[in-house]
Amino acid sequence: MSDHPRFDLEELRALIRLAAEADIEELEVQGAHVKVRIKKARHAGPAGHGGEAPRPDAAATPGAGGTAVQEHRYTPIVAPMVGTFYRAAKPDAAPFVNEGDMIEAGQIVCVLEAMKLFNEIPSEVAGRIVSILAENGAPVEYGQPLFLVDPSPAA
Amino acid sequence: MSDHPRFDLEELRALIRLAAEADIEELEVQGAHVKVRIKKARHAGPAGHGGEAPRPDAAATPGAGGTAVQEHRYTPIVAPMVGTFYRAAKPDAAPFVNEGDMIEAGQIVCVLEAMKLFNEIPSEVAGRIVSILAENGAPVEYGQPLFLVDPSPAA
Amino acid sequence: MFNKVLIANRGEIAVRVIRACRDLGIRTAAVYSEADRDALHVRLADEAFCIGPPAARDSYLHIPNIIATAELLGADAIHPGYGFLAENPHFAEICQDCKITFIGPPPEAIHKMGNKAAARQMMRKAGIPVVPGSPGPVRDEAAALAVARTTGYPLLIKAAAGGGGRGMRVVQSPADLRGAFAAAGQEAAAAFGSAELYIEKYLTEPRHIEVQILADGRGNVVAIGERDCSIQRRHQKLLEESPAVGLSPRLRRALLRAAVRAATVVGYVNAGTVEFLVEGTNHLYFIEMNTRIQVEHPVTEMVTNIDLVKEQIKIAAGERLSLPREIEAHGHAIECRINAEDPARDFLPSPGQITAFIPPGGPGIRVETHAFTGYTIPPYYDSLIAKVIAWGRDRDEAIARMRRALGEFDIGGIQTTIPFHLQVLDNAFFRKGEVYVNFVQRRIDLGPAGRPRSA
Amino acid sequence: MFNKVLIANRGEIAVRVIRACRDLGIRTAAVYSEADRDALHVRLADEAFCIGPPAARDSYLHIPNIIATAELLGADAIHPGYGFLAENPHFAEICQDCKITFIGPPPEAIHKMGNKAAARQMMRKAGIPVVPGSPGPVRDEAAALAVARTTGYPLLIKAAAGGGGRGMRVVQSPADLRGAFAAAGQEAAAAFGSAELYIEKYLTEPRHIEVQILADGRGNVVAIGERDCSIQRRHQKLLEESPAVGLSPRLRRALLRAAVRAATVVGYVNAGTVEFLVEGTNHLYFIEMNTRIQVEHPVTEMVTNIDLVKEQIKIAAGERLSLPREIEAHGHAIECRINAEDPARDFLPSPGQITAFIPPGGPGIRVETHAFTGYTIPPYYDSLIAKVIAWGRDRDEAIARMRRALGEFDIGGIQTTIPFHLQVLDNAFFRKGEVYVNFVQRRIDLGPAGRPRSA
Repeated sequence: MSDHPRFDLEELRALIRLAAEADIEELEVQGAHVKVRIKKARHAGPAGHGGEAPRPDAAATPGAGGTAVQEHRYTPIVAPMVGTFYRAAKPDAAPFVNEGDMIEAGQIVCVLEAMKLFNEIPSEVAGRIVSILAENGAPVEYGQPLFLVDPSPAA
Repeated sequence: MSDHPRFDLEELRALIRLAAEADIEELEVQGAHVKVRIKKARHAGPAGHGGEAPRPDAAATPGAGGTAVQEHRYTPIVAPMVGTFYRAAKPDAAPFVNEGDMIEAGQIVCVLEAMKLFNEIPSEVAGRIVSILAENGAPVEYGQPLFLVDPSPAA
Repeated sequence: MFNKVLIANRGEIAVRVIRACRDLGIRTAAVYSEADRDALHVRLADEAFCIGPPAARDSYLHIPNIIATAELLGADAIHPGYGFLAENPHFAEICQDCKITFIGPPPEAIHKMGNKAAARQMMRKAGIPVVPGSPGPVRDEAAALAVARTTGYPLLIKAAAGGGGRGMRVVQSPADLRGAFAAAGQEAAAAFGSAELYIEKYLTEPRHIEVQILADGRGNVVAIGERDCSIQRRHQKLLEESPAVGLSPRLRRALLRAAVRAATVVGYVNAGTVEFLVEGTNHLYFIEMNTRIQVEHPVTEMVTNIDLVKEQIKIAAGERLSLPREIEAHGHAIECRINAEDPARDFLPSPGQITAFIPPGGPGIRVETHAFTGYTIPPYYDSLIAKVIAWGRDRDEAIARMRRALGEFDIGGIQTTIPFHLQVLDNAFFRKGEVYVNFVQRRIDLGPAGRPRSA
Repeated sequence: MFNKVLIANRGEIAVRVIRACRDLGIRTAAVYSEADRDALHVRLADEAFCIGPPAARDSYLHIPNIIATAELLGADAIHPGYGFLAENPHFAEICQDCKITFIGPPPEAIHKMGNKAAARQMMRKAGIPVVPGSPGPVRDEAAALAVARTTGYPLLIKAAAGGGGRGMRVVQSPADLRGAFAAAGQEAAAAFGSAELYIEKYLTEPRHIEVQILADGRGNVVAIGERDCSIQRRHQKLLEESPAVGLSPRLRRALLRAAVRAATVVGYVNAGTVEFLVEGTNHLYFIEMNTRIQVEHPVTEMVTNIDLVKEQIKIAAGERLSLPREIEAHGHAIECRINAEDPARDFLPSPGQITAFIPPGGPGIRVETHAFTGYTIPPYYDSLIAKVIAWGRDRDEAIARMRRALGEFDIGGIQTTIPFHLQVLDNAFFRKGEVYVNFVQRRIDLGPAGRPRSA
């Protein structure tokens, strides 16, 4: 447009977002032609704005809560195919696994029925079944989490 | 567009909106010719956010910063109507004002011709004409900046 | 043909006119208020000029700035759209004086049809039935009582200069007449600058049916089919269709003939709409003529394949109408006006930013809109944000397609009238074609049921 | 009628099929890959089920997951759209075995038309002209040279199992034949798993004209008009129109008759397209039959007002065709395929996020798209992001409307084929209707001129 240094709004917006997400108070950027300084507001009250801007600061605060970090280590066993989820090989048989069970990698945890075929589904991880996420007899999508596994339980 | 350092109202408006939407308190942008600092008003209550941007608080912050306030004191004289911009009363007459001229509030600075009528346009501010933003004989929109005035020149 | 047309309007109709100009190879100049800087009509036009602050009286109604813009940009014609200056005879005259073609009827025709009472008298003299009532403006309560003796009760008090339901009252008995008359007069004076009122017989379940006409000023006046606009709320049209369902061929012919006669009598040129109330299977009554393009013109376009805005421009440029005398309608078309209003809260305006906007598409669907993702609806103007028009080989197919289109129309950030329309489309009486001007009041529950439902 | 239809596809055609189901009051189940989680067809369907990772072979081509999903969700029919499994006779058979209706032709018809060389032989036996060439697959170079003596040069080598230009070579002389034959065979083997080739006379300036047919399996086979798809680039259609401009009524009748005959011979049921090359004003040659709905089906819908996808579903549900034997086309329709490709850089795919998306609207414009503001085009599938269809009372009006629509179509963040289409629409030869399959190559400069211009 012109050869004058223009304020690039897109860049500014990106900078502001950066500042907001990084949870910093002041950001100063100086180029050949442009100098930008961003200073964040300190709100005492609740965060509630209409827009998008900064994330709830608590989420990014690392040392905040012990239990929150725990959850993240759980690994899901997901459906590798579309099918009906069965916890047991037959209607009257015992379930392959129950909550709290220790499993090994390669151990069958359920069957998925598709097109009249029963497909045994092995776990890819070892650990303890923390929870069973799908209901017996329910249709499951590709990639749907079926079990939550704690791969390093206090053994 | 022109080789005058233009004070782009659109850009300024966008900057203010940006500052208002993002959760920041101060925004300072400095280019080769222009330096803008926007500081958000601290309202006690949550009242303010409806969507309309806040007024340029920087302009309303009098004793805030030394140099930053400087540039922001330029005031545009805008077209109060649609018309053809003429710097002189007649083609062979001298222009009402030139760059560098001191003007008083109420002084005629140009005429706008519309529907065969010549409308004399007075300045609403006193000061020095810093730059003339419209070309002689050019059609101007409503609200288009015609002159930039420094209201408190070193007299 | 014109070189450049200035569009003295905003919103979807400004976009619509730009499209017609494009199709004709004419350059376009948009005007806009400071509130419409980012509007679609500003983006789409070849040029755009800011003409004033947000308030319409200082921008879209500001004649000097609009005329000056036309002159500055070298526009040789102005299309006024609807609303704003479209039915202002003074504006049409000024255009004439400035040698700018006003794309619309001559000022005299606008003027004659603008005074509703005078128009009624003129039509009655021309042999077109009007709703029984006062022959002209009614001076005072005494005169009103005298007229009421000939019309009977219930009767309707209307503002002579009015429209859109303001200055209007239904009166059930002589006892109510006095108060209603005074109140309507005040309202009319406030809204239109004239307290003149007239009185009409109140029809119980009339349908609102209007006829689109085109006249080229060379003796050709053609009726382009009818529209049923009975689905109204407080005299505001919400859903329109063409053809009018269940109309006998005889009554339809009578309507078209009356419309052509009305236009001829008033020396009409360009596109116009003659509005009638229809009672039962035999009775038609002229109510008024709108001397401009209507919001609901697309339903007529869909069943006739005539581009009415293109025809307006061609007529204004002096071209002869090249349409057959008898226009055949094919299929059925319905239009739903999507307003930024909350039907669950008494149609409260819902301006603000549109955070998501995915318009419907597919077979039989046409969308007229100026909205887009990220667009902020300014609070200064009307609340129409989109018109969805569905065409089908028959009314059932048009309804099915409209339901599908409204069901998939994704508008985020604001409330719209879509849930209301879905409710109408699902109503058994509507589906049977039993419509009349108080349909919404009688048949549609606007309580919490008006809230969005899954289609 | 079906209770629930599963749509085994994605993109605009999945949206298109959902719309047809809605119009018929049928529930819809979408399937999607992990790359399409936020896709429009997922949002619009009544239900949606993830069937695999992004790669098509593991999701949209993964028959067990698709069939399992149909069974799990209780879908009684599957619509395959186009591409993916649409012309896979094995898939159609499995559907049959699983008691799920495949909305398309019987597996045998797909199979018979799938082998292009065999289809050609069958058609020739049925008295339909085919391009002179080898009666069947050509074994080796010696056999190729023998065939060439009957067809003359230039000639065309084609993959028997192929399509879309792969495994295809134009040969100018006997000297070139040997190398071209080997290269085409390798390419065919790599692309289609079969190195079988056949040879055809190369037609110099033929037009690609195809006929839409509908057959209900009860003896009714109807030709629904023709489409000219000559505007191609590397055998990929880019712009299609109906009717084919300048076609003599005699040749048109011959095309429609040949198409009906082709469908009848193969025992065809449902919607299909018989493709021909047309040379001069008299010669038509069958090239292949596509046993599915085509990308370009909307141009036929616009000039006939027949919803072809609805007809597909109704036929599959066992309904009898309720169309007249002779379908009359009214007006003219053009479709432009808007691909996420950069015409200025040799049509390089341009996937990514669409930052702005304002589709065109107004009279005569229909848009078929699955894109919206904020949508990210995954790099795994084809680059079609929208189809714009313009209808006009004549070809000139359709062209004017298409130019207007493409001019206002605002797509941000990616490159599209819109500038290419505007260039075609402005080309004087195109405007005169002088189109043929090498039109783009000969008449359109795809250099820097292919960059966006102001419309």
